[in-house]
Amino acid sequence: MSILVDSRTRLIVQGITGRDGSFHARQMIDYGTNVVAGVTPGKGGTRVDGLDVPVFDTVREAVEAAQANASVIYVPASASADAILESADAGVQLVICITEGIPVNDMLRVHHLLAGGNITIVGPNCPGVISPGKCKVGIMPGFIHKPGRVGVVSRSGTLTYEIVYALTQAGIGQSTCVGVGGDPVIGSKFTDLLPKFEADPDTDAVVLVGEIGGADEEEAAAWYTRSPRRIRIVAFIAGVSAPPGKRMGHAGAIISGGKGTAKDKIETLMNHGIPVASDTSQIPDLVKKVPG
Amino acid sequence: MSILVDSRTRLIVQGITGRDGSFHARQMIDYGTNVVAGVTPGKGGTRVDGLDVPVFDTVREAVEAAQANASVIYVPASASADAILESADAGVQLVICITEGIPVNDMLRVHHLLAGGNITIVGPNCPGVISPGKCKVGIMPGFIHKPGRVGVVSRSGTLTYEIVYALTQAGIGQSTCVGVGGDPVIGSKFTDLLPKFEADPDTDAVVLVGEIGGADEEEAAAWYTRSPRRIRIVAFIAGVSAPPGKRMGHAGAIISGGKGTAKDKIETLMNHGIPVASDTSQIPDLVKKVPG
Amino acid sequence: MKIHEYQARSLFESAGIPVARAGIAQTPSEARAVAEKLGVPVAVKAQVHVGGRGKAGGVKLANTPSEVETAAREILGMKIKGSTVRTVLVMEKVDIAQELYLGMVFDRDHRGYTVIASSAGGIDIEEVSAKTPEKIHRVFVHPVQGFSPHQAREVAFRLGVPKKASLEIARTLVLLHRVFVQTDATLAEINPYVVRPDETTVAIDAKMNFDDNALFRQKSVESMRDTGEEEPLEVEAKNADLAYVHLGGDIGIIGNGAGLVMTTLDVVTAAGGKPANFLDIGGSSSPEKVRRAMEIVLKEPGLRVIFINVFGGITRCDDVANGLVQVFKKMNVPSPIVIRMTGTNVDQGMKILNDSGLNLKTFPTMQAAAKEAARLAKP
Amino acid sequence: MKIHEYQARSLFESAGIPVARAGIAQTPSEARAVAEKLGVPVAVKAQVHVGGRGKAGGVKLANTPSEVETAAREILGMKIKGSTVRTVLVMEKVDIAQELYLGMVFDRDHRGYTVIASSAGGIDIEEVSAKTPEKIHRVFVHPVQGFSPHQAREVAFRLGVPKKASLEIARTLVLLHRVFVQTDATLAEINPYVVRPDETTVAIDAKMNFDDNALFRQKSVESMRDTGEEEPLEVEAKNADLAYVHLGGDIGIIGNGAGLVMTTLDVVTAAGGKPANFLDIGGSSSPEKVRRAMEIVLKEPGLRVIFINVFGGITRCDDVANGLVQVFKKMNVPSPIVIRMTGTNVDQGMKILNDSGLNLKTFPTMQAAAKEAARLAKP
Repeated sequence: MSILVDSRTRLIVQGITGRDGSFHARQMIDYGTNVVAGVTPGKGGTRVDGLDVPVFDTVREAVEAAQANASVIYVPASASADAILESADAGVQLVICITEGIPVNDMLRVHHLLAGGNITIVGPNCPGVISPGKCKVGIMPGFIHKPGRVGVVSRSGTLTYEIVYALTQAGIGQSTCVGVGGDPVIGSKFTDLLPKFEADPDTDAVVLVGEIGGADEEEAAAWYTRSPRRIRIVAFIAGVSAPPGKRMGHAGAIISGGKGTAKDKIETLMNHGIPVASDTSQIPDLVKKVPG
Repeated sequence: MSILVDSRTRLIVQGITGRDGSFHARQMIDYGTNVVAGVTPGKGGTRVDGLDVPVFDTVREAVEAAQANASVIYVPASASADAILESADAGVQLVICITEGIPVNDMLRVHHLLAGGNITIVGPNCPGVISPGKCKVGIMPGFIHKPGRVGVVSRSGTLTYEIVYALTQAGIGQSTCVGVGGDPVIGSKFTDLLPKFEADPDTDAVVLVGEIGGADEEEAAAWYTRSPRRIRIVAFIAGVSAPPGKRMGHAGAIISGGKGTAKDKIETLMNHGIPVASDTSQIPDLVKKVPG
Repeated sequence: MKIHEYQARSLFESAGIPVARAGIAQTPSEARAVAEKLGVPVAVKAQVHVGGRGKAGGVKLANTPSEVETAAREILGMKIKGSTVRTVLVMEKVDIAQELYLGMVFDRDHRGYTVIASSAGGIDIEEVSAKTPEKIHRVFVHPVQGFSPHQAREVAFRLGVPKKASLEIARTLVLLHRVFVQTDATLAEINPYVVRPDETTVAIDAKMNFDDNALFRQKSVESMRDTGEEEPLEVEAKNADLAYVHLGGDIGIIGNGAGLVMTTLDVVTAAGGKPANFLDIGGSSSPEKVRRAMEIVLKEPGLRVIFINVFGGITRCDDVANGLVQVFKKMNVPSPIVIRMTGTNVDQGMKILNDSGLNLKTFPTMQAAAKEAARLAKP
Repeated sequence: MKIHEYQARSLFESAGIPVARAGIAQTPSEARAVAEKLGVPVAVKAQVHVGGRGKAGGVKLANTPSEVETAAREILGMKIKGSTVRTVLVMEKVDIAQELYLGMVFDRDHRGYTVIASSAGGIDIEEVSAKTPEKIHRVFVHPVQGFSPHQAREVAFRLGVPKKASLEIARTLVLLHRVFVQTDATLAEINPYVVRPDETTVAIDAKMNFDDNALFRQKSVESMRDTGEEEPLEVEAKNADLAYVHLGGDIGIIGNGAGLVMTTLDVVTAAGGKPANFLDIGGSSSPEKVRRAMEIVLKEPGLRVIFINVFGGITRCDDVANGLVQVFKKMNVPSPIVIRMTGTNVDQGMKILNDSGLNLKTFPTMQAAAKEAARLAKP
């Protein structure tokens, strides 16, 4: 098994006629993802060169015509919040938003408008979600992954690839890898995803890749010891040497008011019994060694 | 028994230092209502001439100091929606808004912000609520009422007094009389109040006083026949001769797009087995005669 | 509150909605000047609040500047359903591929707003609703959650117009919602909203109504009020804080409380009388309000009787009676007055009125008073 | 994005918040003219983005027009934490009964905003928070439901100021919320907000920060950007769509992906090196971006080594290597370059780099590359 996406995922690509949307639609289809429709307002009824995927003007039409249950978003930042709401209104249960640069106010609105609803949002500003061998939704290179029993949750993109590739090269496969996104307001936090891994009988351990800023890692640590957990967690935190008050690439990666330092996060995780790698190269060994 | 207000009502008067607020606070206290506090922002700690009621700056302070559970609002129209929200935030369970002239957009916001919550709002633009002999909250003359077993719900003010007075003079007492208000967006509609009367063992019948505009009377008729009902209903509709498209005093009393005529309402009520008086003077007899 | 087409058009334009090029004129020569600036052909459109100006000859096409002047001369001063035309809007002639209806209204039943778009534009939306309801597309707008662009697109793509036009329509609907909410409107309509042959779109007509209760915070909207378009007596009543509606009969009606006055009209009508007006002096019955109310009712043309219906509540009937006597002694009231009074201290009140020596007839019931008023009104 | 005090003050003033009378000046004589218009005494305040101007001598009181000129002469041109003062704000001296702090911030933990008011104003809010937290009052603001006047009043009445002042403060908080939301701000602060002896209130300082991601729809905010206040290399990086942070060490860092670059800094630091910067060229690794990145890093003062760390994903390492070689052949790079590459076709990529004849050292692991970079940076 796996979480969020698998062979039953029927995916819509929002923004399929754009440069990124069409390129990654191709990549996802090649990986084996069931891309059932694309949406670009005003381009309904057209075709994208080389793709055998129908294009619609609205998500509702796409859902009705192709029984989609998930959507991935590659539209410009100014239109992304509306694209998420459109998918939610059309009944899509999982929305993965790749787009970077969405205004904070837009994501706050999205979060509160959809809070309490039945929808799972991943991202924005994330590489997406992959259940190796089954379904890839996003922009990550598929080949670095290998099916297995370790989950990955990460606030980063290429750093995740690096860690996943190291796992794969060490013979450790993955159940599902989720990029949660580098923004301060994201749809699914670590604490939203860890319970899903806990409930997945085919995941034994999770690698949690955090970074400076916010308190998501601390919340994850608190979740871990709140009840006895079946899954084991191994963590890595980027930004140990980052200075306070500076935004380190990601909008969410900033130490503000002395809060959200890597040091604090590492301490909190260790205090909750979660081993933290001081170096990405240690992660595969830690995963092997961590007590079950 | 009765509905909404009784001897356990502990009332706050919002706008108690104003002309209407102080006058009606006096009238309510004289009737026997337990007015436990007043609120006027900026006048906290002062006294109102002739009233032995503490005044606070905020509803929260008033609720905490005086364990209030209901509030009546006599503040200007521009501040009324906020006054309702303030009471709701402070945990008041019943808010009765007398004020006339509140913008529609303000009441729409109030309605949707508080929808699904635990609060009952009556009004705005209404005379208030009285459970004769127990508690009077609003601006109606107390002496025209008499304790008894007939409920009254009405979109009007003086017309209600007229009908209540006729009932009283005919020896028919009232359990509770509720002025729901003459605005197009009101807190409690007939269909919110009729179930409360249905659940009150001391109410046998309800006089429903409607008028042109909207569909509240039609909804009430539909409610009446949806299940077998214990209470009997007698209705009166004002505005049989009102022309379409003209606002007849109340903001809500307007026939628009051919909808909301008195003729349609009377027909619908009768079709649902609710006798409709063609003249206010018939109401006491109808109440006596209506089958139980 | 209503405003003129040219005023609504300017609100739409400020909001970013594409509107046809136009200018206003109060004289034929101004109209000619506007047309010369815009270029002919143009439409010359009467600016009145009432509907049906087209059928009344209030809209004319003109192909030359001198035709514009002639058209404006014909329209200015014209009476349309009682409104005199004082202003015309001179508007470019737009090439039309398709006419649509776009609108937004306060939705009382759902306690929110409804955005409406129809592929049948240029005709009355209620007519479309009755005859071809499938051409009307509606979306509910939540007052707190707002209106998202995708909701606008979903409506726009159902209209069967070219894709490019659909995207423009969706944008217009979003802007229409914004101006609606920002101005406390109760209705905003563009009928027709036109798709041109090149698939661009433009608003040809413009209509907005506003919530009177919100005008205190909408000063710029309130400044658009044209009292020349309103019933003079309604304006006078509004200034005196009285609720008044002209009805056209011969029995003047004054009462305290909207429901009571409505019921009074009903009773008078049932007795065979014809109410001249609705006039609510409010829940109280102060002498000052009665005086202002009388002044207004006395201006009703063809008035034969005045019927005053008062419920004495917290204010006692004897006080009310004293107030009435005081007012009537100072006023010259040519019409007979029928008074019905009930409530607190009604007997003392009736006695005061009957003993006043004034030409007042008093009754304890509405029905009896109404019958007498109807009888007195008979020629 | 940050703006100057005088710019935030003008946003507050437009929103209706009472602000102290003031004007800006770029020269001592302009400052004198402003003071003459306002009347002395005045405060002359350096306009810089960095904090701590008071301690640095960037705020001076002046009692006469000539004192104003002197003060302005001293402050203009002054360097405060690396920022050169180019503008001063000349502000009326306000009588103070009490100093407060009013503010609103984006609240990441609760996914909303927090309005903050403190009875201890004029000093750093974090200091108050640490020492006398009971003086700080907070209220959560829901992003969809908004901020109601009664929420503002509840905070204002807790500050222990006269009632009249509390009502003004509540009004200011409502207006502060409005301007915050309308401009996509992430922080708005008035510190101090002053209660005068007559119980009226006024803003003395003004600070606002904005969401960079929302500037596309906040053109008037964006026009307030003062690039003279920003790190020149950060400005250059922003224009090239690169994420860059100056760190001050001697090892230039370039990588693809924020997390990977942050980790690279960590590894270099752990190896005893001092990163000169953070520079993320994004998820891809196009030759053009590498070239722009190199141009920026080469401007770092005291640069000794450049460390490039690339993960080849969908883009293959051999393509990346070809791009790098192409760039370096055209550029004159005086510093040694350490490259670590992993991912797709890493072996072919490494071979291309090693065979290029350029002064490049390649490593398969971050750790090894970092050690080499640290070693090369040793003087």
